Amino acid sequence: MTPERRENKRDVIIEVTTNLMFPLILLFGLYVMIGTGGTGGGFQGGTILAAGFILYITVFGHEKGREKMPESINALFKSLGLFLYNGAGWICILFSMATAQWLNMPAFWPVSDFVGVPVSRSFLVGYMISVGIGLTVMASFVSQYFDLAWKEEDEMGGGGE
Amino acid sequence: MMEWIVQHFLEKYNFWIAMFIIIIGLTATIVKKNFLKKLIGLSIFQTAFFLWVVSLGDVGRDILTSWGLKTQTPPILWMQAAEKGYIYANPLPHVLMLTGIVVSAATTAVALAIVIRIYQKYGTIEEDEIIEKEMEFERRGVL
Amino acid sequence: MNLPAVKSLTWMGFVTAVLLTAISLYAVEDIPAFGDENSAVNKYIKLFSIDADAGLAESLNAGIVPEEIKTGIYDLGFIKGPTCEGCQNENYPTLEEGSYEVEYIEKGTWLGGRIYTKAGWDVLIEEGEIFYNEPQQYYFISDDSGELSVYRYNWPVRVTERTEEETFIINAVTSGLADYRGYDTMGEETVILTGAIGVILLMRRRGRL
Amino acid sequence: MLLVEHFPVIIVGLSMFLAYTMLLAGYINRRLPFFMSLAMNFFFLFLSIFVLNHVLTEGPIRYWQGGWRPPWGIEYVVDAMNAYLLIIVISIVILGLIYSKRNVEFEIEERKHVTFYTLIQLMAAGLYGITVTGDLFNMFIWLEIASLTAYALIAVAGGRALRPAYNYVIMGSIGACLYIFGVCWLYSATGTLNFADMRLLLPLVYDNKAVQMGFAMIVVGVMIKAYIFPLHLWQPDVYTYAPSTVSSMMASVHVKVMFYILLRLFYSVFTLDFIRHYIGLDLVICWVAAAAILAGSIWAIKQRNLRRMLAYSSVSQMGYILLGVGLSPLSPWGLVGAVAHILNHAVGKGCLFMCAGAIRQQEGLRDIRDFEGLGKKMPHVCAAFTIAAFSMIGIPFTAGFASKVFLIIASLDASQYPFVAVLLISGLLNLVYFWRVIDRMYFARHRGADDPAEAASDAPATVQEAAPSGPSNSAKSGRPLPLSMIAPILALASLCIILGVIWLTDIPSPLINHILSNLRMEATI
Repeated sequence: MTPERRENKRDVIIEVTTNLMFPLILLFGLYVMIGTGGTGGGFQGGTILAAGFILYITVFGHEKGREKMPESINALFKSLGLFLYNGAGWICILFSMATAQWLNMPAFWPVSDFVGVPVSRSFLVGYMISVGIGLTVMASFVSQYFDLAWKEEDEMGGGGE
Repeated sequence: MMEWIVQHFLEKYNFWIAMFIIIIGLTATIVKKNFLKKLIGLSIFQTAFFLWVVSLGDVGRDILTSWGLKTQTPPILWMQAAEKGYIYANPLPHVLMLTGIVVSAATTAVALAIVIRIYQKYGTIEEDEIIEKEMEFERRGVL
Repeated sequence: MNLPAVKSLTWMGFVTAVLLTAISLYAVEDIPAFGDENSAVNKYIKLFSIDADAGLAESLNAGIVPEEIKTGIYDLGFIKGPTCEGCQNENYPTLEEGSYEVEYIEKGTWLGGRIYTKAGWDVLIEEGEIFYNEPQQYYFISDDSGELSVYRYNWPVRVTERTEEETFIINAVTSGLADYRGYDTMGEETVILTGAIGVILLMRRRGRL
Repeated sequence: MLLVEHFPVIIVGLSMFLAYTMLLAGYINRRLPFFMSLAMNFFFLFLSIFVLNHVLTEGPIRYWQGGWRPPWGIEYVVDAMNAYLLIIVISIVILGLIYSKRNVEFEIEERKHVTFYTLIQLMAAGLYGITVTGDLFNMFIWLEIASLTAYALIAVAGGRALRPAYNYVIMGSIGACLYIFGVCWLYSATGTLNFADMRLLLPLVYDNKAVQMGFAMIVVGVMIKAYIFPLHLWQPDVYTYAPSTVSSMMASVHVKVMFYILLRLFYSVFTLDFIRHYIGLDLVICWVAAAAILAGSIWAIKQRNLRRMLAYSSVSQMGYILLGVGLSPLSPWGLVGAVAHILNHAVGKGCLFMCAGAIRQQEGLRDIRDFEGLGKKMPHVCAAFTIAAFSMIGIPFTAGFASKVFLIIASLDASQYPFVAVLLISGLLNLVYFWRVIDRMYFARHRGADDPAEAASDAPATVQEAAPSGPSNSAKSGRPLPLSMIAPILALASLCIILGVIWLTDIPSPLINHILSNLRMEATI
């Protein structure tokens, strides 16, 4: 809505700080995502990861943001997270020959009879499902940010129905 | 009278705070004619509601009881909790409302997308002006 | 919505506010108090209470749930097997002898991160789910003066006690989210995906989709 | 465990799995998602028939998600009512998908097809999920999936659809929030979220005021979603401007499933004892329904846009179902009427909305006044429209007749004679507004002289008047309709007649008796 558009000025402080922070934020996001032993969880971790990407996109613009998170990779992550979660449910049914219910996790690991339940269940909940949730949340939020941040001068011309 | 006030208001102040915010949010959702403000009102409504449900799981009413000090702790299980006299908060409201927050975030995203489309189409997000423009478009036969 | 409706929105908002306030004033009486650890949400719900004969307490101390309490529980419908014609209700455990244990708990005991503000007997059900056969807390019979009240434990008691043994996660919120109510969480992730796809459908101008 | 007990979760889980896959498959080929969705929905129909058979012969399916005993975990309960509704939903989704193929190619730009079909599949997944679940909070999740997809699918039409879509977002979100608000009030009183468990615990707290308010909030929330009369404000605009496929699917199954929430909560959670506990509550429901029936019909008469007329007709028809529910504490025939009308209205209204979309696609017509001579240009569609309209009116030996007869029997059985009059008057009003369309289609030649008079009364006094007319001539393909669009329309129209005969015979009575016993009506017909 502003009448004259300001030039995109590059700010060294912001860019350098973002470059420094970006990997750290992602690392922290991964730590929270997998750290179900503490207060972590998939959703929290995924949100932190998405926040890191959104910071990067805000500072460096869409084009460079797309380089970091291409659309195809984003769509893959979105589905992959849910494949991990949903697939765990199917595998539970398949491995137990339809005697266990959907997502009845001890049935997941065929060897759980020998090594005990902890392997399958903590692996599933702590890693497979949490990582699945985290990937989906991250990819969805980043994708929403990409799509909702629109430029007026681009869209007003060709955007009519 | 005093007892009535204590029983209905002071013991349940979490409910009243949440209800106050809920009323603000719901009223804003209905009254405001700006689409974005409506959405903000809806978010306030949902968040206040989550606040109340999470506060339902609180278990720390009596700090001092006859058998000693009792303090609330988050439901992350640790060995010494029972020895030290901590009790766990109820995890189920947190579980439910974590889900609810996600749902409200997704709703907000879709609603924002629709608001942006409306802005691209009509150049405004005030409901009155949009209705006027619709009528004008109709007279001109544009739409 | 049409124009007169828009004009009357202010009144609708006012009416909504008044209505919600009235509802709150009406129903606040039965809302659990803030931080009530014995409320239905946080611990247990009271099913019924019966007069305490001397025999009842003795039989409970001997580890047997007396017939009066059993019939009271069954009358409410908490019974395994056919409760109505053509429907099996497998959700609730039986109270046949040998399928439960009774344990006396003194006032002020901490167990599983919960505090017992009343003395009474815990009825532990032996029979578990398909993959778990640990005894679980199910009913609580409180030892009030003059009468016995029967309670049914709710979610948090069982989960805070059992989550470490059953799911190997010490964070009860995560175990509840990803395990006990894992199906909800999958739906929730699908909601996020739905939101993202909806935004793509409405907003995206370039790219493959 | 028997294999068939896995079928409900396979239907819901696999349809979500399918939706994620469709998104990726769209990168390979844009036409692929449609065919994947269609094939898998046929597979689900196949499974759901087994589910119904199992339910009728062996009793309800109780499925513990993750192997957790229900008060601790989530349970799926499938009894006769669910299985019946599941088959209806899946069949209509399949017919809608077949219809949508060419219709969507016409209405929506090609690059959006992948996400469009993914969202349709997700909406179907949400509807299946609501249908089979046995947990109050789980139901909220599916409710939100079904609603969110609907918001996006409506808004994708662009233009005039945007503002109604936004109103729907706001109203629908308030409705969903009220639902979950009510659920949490019930939860605060009982501490459980499972249907069966809550049914057992609620009699202990019938006089709890939180339970009463929870009931009221859930009812109001679901009433917004199912557009019962005073809360239907978002609906006519949405149905008028949404893509044809979406509005036909929403009018036929989306709203039925939303209403099913109310039905399930009435009978399986609160039970009729709760309704009887508050004297007069059932009659309040009946009078709300009667108001909905009459108001919807009268508004429908005022409309000139075909789809808006059908939308108001839907408001009135939802009143029929609510009337059946309201009469059921007094007479089991009320529930029979409601259950029958869920199917009959899904079939009939789906057919009518598909016809409206087809007319708009081939001839570009939306206004009823421009329909002259349509019977010759589009004979199949107009014939199907006439049959479905007869079903809505309740001409004997069509589907709508049966449900009306059941409702009239219920009113007589319950000695509530005013509702007999309401039903008869409503039939008359239905006749008025549907005959107007049929008259234009087939016999319009001698009506040409009326046009100046009607045109003179056109001058829009308010927006309410002006909005319906819309653009009378929009984009049209002009080509004859493809078979893939006519076939579902004719299938639904023939179903209207077949069902009309079947309902009057003894064939559905085992199913109805199972539904009555599963919903604890303690009566048979």
